[in-house]
Amino acid sequence: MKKRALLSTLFTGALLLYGTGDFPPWGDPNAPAARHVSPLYIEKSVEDTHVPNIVTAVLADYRGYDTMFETIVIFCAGVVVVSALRRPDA
Amino acid sequence: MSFLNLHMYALAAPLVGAMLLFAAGRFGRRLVMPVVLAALSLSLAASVLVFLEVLTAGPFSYTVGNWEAPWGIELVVDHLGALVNLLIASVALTACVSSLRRSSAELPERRHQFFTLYLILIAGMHGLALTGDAFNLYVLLEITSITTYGLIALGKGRAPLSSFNYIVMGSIGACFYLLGIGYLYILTGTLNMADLHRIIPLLDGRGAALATAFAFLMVGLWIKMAFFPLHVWLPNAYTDMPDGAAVLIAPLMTKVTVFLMIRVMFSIFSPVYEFIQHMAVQHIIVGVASVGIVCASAMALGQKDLRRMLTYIIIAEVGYMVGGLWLANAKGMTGAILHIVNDALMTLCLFLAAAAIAHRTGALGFERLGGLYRRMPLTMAAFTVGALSMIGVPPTCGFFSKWYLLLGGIEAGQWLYVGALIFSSLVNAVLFFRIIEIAYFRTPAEDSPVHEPGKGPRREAPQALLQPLVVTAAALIGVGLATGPLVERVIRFALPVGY
Amino acid sequence: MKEHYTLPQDRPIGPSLIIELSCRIMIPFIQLFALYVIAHGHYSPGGGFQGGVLLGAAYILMAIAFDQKTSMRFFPLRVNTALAGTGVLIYTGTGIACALLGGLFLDYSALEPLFPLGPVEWRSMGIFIVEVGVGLAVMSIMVSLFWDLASGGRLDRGL
Amino acid sequence: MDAMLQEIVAKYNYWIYVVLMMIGFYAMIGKSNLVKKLIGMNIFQTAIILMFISAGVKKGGGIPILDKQAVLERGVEAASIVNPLPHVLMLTAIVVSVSVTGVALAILQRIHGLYGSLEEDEILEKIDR
Repeated sequence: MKKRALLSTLFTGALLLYGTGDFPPWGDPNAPAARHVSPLYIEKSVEDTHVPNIVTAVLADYRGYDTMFETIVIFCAGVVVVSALRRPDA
Repeated sequence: MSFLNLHMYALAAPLVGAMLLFAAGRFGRRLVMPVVLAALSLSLAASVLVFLEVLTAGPFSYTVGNWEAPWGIELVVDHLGALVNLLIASVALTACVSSLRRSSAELPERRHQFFTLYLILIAGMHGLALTGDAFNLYVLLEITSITTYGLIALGKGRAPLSSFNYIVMGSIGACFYLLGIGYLYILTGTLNMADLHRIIPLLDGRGAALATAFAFLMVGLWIKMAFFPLHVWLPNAYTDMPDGAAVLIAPLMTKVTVFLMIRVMFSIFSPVYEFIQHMAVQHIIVGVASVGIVCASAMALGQKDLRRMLTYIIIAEVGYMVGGLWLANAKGMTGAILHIVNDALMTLCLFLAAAAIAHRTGALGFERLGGLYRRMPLTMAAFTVGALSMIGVPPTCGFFSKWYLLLGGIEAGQWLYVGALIFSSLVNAVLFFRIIEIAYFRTPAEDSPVHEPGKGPRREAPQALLQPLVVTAAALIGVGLATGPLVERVIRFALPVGY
Repeated sequence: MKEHYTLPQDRPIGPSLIIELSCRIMIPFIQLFALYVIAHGHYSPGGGFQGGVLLGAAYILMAIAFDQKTSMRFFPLRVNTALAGTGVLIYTGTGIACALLGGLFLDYSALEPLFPLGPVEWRSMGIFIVEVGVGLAVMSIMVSLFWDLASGGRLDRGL
Repeated sequence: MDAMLQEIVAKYNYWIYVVLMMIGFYAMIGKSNLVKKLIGMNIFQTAIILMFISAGVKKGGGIPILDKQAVLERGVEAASIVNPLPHVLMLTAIVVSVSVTGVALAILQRIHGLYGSLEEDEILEKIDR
């Protein structure tokens, strides 16, 4: 069992490293991730929402739908722990 | 109540219902049934209207929070999404009628927690059917998983251990999916599916990273849908689950994940990328799917418990759908998409029957099923319709989707896949006729509780468990007969361009 | 859990005055700072999640320094369940309210008819309402998680 | 060979995170003790979070909190501020990681209560008996 686990780990790691070959170097200001969507967040977010903290503006407004489901994820964790552990009979 | 946000109400209704149930707590015991039924019928009505709107006015996209596509989150409601959304709403409502009654027998003092998780799971699946944003899909995948972990942990006996194994495997799947999204984000800078679809063909120099991203997205989703080599967690998880939860999760979770694979294959990447630039991959995957179908069906033969046998059949059905999609021709894809709908209904019918039988006989081992035809004639009749549909007998819907898959397999020349389909149908025939033979000819075992001398021979399942079963059995035949218009008006548009 | 747990009386150090006094002083300021983190999420790193966890940490510190019964006296179980539900309902309710008032789901500028603030100001207000909702939900869930895991579901003695 | 070396130097952060991920991944599938599997899951998720954050770094970029008045008058240059999107995504991933760990710990307590052990092979023995 351990042999198989080690083998699949090494294979996954090699595949991941093979994939990083095409990435831009670390911290490169004109990497695709820094050029396509995020410039608008940086330039427009204070104008659109009057919130200096861009991360909070993106978190709650531009991508507020994600954060709603995130709150529901943590709510589910609470419900599951309560239903799994609180056993008045046991 | 503008019609523009209708699909959001279909999603929000179960969420608000879940919150009310949790806040009411143990004292709101009477509150459970009305809130669950109201929330799910509201979301079914909204899903039907959205489906009709998409049929008449064509697909539409919806920007949450009024921000345009790549910056805000965009929901895409196209033919395939609306069809799966309607399927989720209808299966959820039918299943909840049965699980409301079954859970009062199984989990008497925990019903409000059970139905909180139940409603949030349905809302998560509605979100999955609509989303057009890759990272939002990850969050919703996590919601449906965490509620399923909780529902499994509510089961009896070995349930916590199977739930923990599912947590470990499910987390690996979700992390692989997140890695795939991360690689795509580093290469393109966007998370919106339509945007990714536009940018990916332009990334000519980045073949290696794209292939890795695609591989991790696929393996992540395969773990989540229990595609054959990665299916180890499913049999224990679906067997130890309380019956009320199995009736909802078994028919929907794997089929919605297959739908997500279609979303990733055709809305993020393109058929050209999968089928033409990487020809070899397609043959490997169809081969693995065929081997998966054969092995899963063979394993189903060796089972002694009705529900555990059904779980192995689910794994074989996932092999049908994944193989059908990777045949790379119109017939195979039509068959796979049609099979999502048909297989959900078939599995629902069989699991509803299993819940009704378990309600009466307590256990689902073959030795307890003796003489069920005399005691539960309607339940066994519906079970037989479900069995015929699983085998693929013409009037029922199972035949039509298998027919399209067979045609697609022959057209694509994948004889291994065609052989696997035929072998699996034969094995299904053996499996189900063996059960029908036990239930019809064998006399009930003396110690089984059903055999009370005082009571009359007929001890049918309670109405709340029987009505959804009969409705689903009728739906199996109805959807089967409606295959023509379903394919013509809906699935033809759901296929990717060029097929 | 039962066999190796020693009762407070026969613990070697017993309830220590120093810990209890210092916690009694610190806890209100932790909660004050937590409210600052939630409210100040617009201008400085912070927001609903971080503030909610800090609020929860105040009650968890109470449960560790004193015992679980005291922290449940200050934060009753019924209130905990209700706050968890209301926190998430605030978030989802805001989204539905925006949709019902004619805008799109979670489009805060659609809340204009409620109070004339101007669309941009409403977005900033909407973000704040949502942060408060998240803070409430995260606080009550963190505390309920700690109570359950520490006492193994019996909610009697805790660590 | 120096091309390989040159590349590692340019992107050494991704190499470190992949090694971390694989340590977590091995622990999840190789270990038989259930708590060690859970620790492996945490390592794996944390490594993914680190990878996303390092994808958003810009050399010489400031933190994504701006001065409201200055920006309203003169606006801001996008290249001077770090990319905020990975930070938002990873807030979500951290919450998901916390929730799944909480659920797994609760279920581990139930398993320990039922079978008295956390070694997978001992538990399976007890189940078969």
